[in-house]
Amino acid sequence: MNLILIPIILPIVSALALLLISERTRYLKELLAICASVVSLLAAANIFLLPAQTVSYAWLGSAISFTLSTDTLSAFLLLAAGLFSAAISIYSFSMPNKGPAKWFFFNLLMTQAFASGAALADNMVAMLFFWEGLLVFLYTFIALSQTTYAAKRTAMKAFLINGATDICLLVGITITGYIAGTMSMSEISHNKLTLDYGWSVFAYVLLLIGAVSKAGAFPFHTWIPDAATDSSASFMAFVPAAIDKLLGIYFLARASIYLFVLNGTMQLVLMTLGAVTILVAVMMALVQKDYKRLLSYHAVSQTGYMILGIGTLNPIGIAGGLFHMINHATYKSCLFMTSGSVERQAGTTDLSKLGGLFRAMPVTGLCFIIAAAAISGIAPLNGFFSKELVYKGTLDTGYTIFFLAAELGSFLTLASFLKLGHSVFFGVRPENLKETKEAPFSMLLPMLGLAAICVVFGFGAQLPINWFISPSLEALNIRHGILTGFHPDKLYFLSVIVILAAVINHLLGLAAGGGKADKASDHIHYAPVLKEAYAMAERRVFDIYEVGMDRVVPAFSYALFKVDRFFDWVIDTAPSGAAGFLGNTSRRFHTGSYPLYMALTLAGAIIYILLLASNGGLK
Amino acid sequence: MDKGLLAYLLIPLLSAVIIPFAARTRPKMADILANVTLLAGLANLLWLALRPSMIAGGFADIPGDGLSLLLVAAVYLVGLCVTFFSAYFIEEGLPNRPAYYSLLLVSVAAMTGVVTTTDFFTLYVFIEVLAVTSFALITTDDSSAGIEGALKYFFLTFPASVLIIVGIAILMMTLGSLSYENLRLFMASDAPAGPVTFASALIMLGFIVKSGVVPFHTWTPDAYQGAYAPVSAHLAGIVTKISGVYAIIKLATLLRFFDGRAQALSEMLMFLGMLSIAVGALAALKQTNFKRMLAFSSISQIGYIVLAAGLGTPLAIMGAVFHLINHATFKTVLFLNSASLEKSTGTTDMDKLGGMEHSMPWTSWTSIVALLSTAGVPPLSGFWSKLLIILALWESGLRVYAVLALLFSIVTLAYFMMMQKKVFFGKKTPASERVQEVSAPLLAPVVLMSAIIVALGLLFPYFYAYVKVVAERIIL
Amino acid sequence: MNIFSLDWYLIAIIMFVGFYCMLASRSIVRQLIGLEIISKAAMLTVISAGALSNNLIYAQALLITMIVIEVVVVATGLALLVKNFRLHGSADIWTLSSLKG
Amino acid sequence: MIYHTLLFALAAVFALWAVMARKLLVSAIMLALVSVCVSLIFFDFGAPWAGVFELSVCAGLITVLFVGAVSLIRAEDEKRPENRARFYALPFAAAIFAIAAWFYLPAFVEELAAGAKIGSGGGSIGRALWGMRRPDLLGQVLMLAAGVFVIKSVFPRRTQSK
Repeated sequence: MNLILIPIILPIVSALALLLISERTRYLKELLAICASVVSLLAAANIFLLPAQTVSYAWLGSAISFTLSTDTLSAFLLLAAGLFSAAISIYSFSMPNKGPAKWFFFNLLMTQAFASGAALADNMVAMLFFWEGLLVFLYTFIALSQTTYAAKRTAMKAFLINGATDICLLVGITITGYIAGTMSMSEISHNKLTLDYGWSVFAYVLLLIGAVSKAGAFPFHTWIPDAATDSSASFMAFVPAAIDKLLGIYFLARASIYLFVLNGTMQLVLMTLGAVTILVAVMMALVQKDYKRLLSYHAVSQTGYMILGIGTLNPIGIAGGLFHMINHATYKSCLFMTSGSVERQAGTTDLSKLGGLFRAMPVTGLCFIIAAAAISGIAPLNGFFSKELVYKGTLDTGYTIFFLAAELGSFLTLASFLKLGHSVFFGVRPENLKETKEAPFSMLLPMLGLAAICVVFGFGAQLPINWFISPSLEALNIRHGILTGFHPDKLYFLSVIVILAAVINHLLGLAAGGGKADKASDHIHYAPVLKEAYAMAERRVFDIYEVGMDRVVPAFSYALFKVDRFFDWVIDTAPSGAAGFLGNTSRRFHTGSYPLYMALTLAGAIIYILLLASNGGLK
Repeated sequence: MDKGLLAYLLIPLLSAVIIPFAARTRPKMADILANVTLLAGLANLLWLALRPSMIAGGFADIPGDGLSLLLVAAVYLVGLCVTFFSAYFIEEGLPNRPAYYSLLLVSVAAMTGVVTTTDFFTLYVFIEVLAVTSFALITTDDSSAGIEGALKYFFLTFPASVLIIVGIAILMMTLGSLSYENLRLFMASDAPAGPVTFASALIMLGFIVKSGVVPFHTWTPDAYQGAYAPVSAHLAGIVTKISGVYAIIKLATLLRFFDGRAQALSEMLMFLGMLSIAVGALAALKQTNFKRMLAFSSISQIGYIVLAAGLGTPLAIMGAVFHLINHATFKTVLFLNSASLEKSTGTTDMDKLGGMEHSMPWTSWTSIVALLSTAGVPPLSGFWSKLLIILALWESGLRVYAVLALLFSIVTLAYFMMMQKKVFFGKKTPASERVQEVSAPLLAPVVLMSAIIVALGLLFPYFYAYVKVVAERIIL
Repeated sequence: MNIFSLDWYLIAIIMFVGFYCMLASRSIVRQLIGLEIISKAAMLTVISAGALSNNLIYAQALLITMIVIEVVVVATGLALLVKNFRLHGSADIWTLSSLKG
Repeated sequence: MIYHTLLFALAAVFALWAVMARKLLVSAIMLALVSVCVSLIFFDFGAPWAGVFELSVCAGLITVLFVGAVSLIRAEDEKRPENRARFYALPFAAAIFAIAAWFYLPAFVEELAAGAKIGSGGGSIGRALWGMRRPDLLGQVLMLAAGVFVIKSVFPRRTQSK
């Protein structure tokens, strides 16, 4: 068996094997899942170190081949997916609120396998196959993570949003393949498509929708905050924080750089999308009162930076986008893990009920601080460097407005994390949390590992850039100059200013909120204009899914219902009515009366004889 | 008359004559003799048809046209099932027990005569014998419904005999002979066929009445419903098929419908077949009595055979013959199971039955196999025969008939589903509350028949070889 | 009109009478009489056809068999009649309509 | 010629009478007379064997059977007489049929007769039965056996009579 297939096949086989294990066994399922994910991580590392190779199986003749290719970008993705899968499976070992262990690990391994497949697939149809597989497991992951009705509802919401956009992707891929004459991405890249005519623009927009929706960007993000409250922290740390971002941004990069040559308009569209995502999501994040929900809005917001980075279309920006992708996965995964730990130990994620936990949970707190600092772009952690690259790329395009938006986003991010950290880990500890203890080792280990990666990628930013980002850009056929290094230019000072502003804002908020850390953002929340906007957002006026479900879908479904009734009538009621009528007629006819039967028999015989004698008769 | 198969007629007759004497002191002897006779005959037939050299030779050495052999086997099989079932079903005190077995054996002998003869008048004679035995068999249990069914059967089908005689008279006059071979040669020649065709049409009409094709079907449900329970299986399974449908198929091949020499008759036959399918299926939809519903379903299934016979192409004849065999198997299962239900619950009213699946699993599941085969669900045998028929219709350009046949096949499925839901699944009713499965000997025939249904379906390619030989021989 | 067609014309009338009897009569005995009448008519067709085609011997051979059959059929019919009379106390076939639907 | 047609007409008249007779006994006797006419027709055609069989079996045996059955049910039958109107309509119906058939039937029958195939006509009845119609004899045996068993089945010897 080829080495490439191990990260795909092994998790699937293990996941199926998991289903056979009795529910009563302890630790066996967990250990099997950890082993499978660690082994596939090792296999992924091995693949990454080997030179690029291709495995191809004929599938549906020669037109659609099942081709897996490990160019450096794909291998990097594979490695990342393996890493997060291993981390989350270790983390989930003693995580209670994740639903039935069997199904949790089944979904986890399946998601990993399909994500690996999607990352490796060179043929777009094969990629779509894996992509749609992820959709299925996204649904089961959420639906089985809790037994509540809300979990099912959110699962359906996620499924419908992603399903709709996946259909866009399907159509986009079909059109792209039709225009290019091939489904192989590497073949298309030799002769990239341009956006000169309508069909290719249409195809690209559809691919874009598919990609950014997977990444969870505005306006397809609305299921993520719901999932944060209705499913487990493990799920949040794995799928929306890591896997979805990795794949979405990966395919966005593939589509925008590898398959198509974009023009200025499309660049502007992408950057606007990124900036709007950053601001809208971070504004929402700022006022959240729930640990996981706040984090989930940041998961959306950070996607904006990546899209912004890719949208700059210059090497530095793209490098920033990809670097931010892996960094974000690292620290956001870590943050969700801390939220899971707090939830497990303190029993709640409501900010107003938490406080002063640093003393009780020092390791968790430390990891939180590192990851929060990283996400806020505080030097010299990894988030700082990737954001720097994105800023630089943005400035290079000449659209300063996007740079300012990104900086504003950065400011608000830091502000919200100040609020979050303050209200969870510092301040006064409530009475009922006096007994709180540190989370178990199996939960701390992956957290520490990810936090360590944040630090290492920050201090040694050269390392990931040389090892991962630069080869990835080469895989995308981009020539680039020096990407790294600490730029002691005005950008650095600007970031320091942003940090200071955020701290001042936090202090102001504290003062306005009467010293309560969880109310530190209320002065923004209830600011004159924003108040109404937030109120509308809380009524979900901006959530196209909810609006659609409330307004459009009922009317549409009513119309469909009427159409369905009609067809039902045509194929069901009418025939069964007719059959019933004929059957009853027959029952009334067969009265058991002998003369009637005799008359029928004789009449039939006479007609038969007359017809044959006159018609075919004696000719 | 086929000399090689004469023994299959004579031995049951002999046995039938012996039974009243043998059973004078010990009534059980009647059961044993009848069963042994039929079992021996069946074993002999199986050896004749299924010995390895015969299979290896592609059935090239079967005696006669092969159809006779096949149908004699079917007659013996159903006869054996019914006698075996009766041996354990029949009430101890029934006074006419030896006569009952004698009549069954005479009816088997008569059916053997029907399928082995090569002459129209002899065919008529045997069919009259068969009819006479059937009337007495129907009234075996002295029930009010039985005598009603028998009387209706008697008076509504005997005018058909007269029609057959008139047809035979005209045939004798215009053909100079009554043998099949002469008719076949005559139809193959170029002589003007008008009077001969008219004579054949009259004979055909007689057999149409006797096989219960709409609009001559009115006696069928009454006779089947009123008949003594195992007899209704005998009647529906084989008697009416041999006494009517067999002759229709035979005439259809002799008249060479595929040549278009008897176009009007062919079209008439197909129309009546389609009418039967439709009326039978629609009437079955609203029935409440298990046996009566099966009777209407039988009318519908006979419609398929008549439709195929009316088409007359080799493929259609093959389908018709195969459907005849299948009909014998699945209708026997269903009627025997209805007898079991009647014995256990005391009723065949579907409104009073329910949830039998739990209390009588064997009966229920064999019934369901037979029902699905009747409705033509793959891979059971009924599917293949219906497929052949519909294919033949489609190939001959009779698209409307093909589509209608398919459609009413779905209606068949619909009423059987309804019936299954009422009787076998669903909630238990008071009548079926304390019901036990019937004893193993009563189940043995239906299990055997169900196995044959499944086997014929699964091993269809092998069986197809045989049926193909038969169809080629009787057509060419 | 030749003698043969006149014969058959009269046979047809006899047959009509027989069928009319079967259609109109309530009594099982009359039903049987009607049946007898039409089978007599059928016999006449056989002998007439035999005479026309100069095949009388053959026709006689058939007729003898038919007469035997007829006896047994009538005996069966009368046996059913008697049985019905015992069970229902009447010989009226029109009242037999318990099997229906 | 006249005698021949007269016999046919007589058979038709007796048949009509048999159907229309008020009493079943008269019907049975009229049926016997129809049989006698038919057997005379057989003799007239030159078919003595068939005539003898018809005269002895149908006119004799069957009439006896009928008379026996009628005497069994007569008492009950006379309590509930049939509606006679249907039978009074028979002559009119037969007349209408006769007139209608007069126009079509003879022509049709002549057309049928035109296709007749004239046989050799020789041989004896014994040889015809044994030589050509041997399976029918088997059928007759079977029929008689069936008849015996039918009677045995319908009228079983009651061992423990009620």
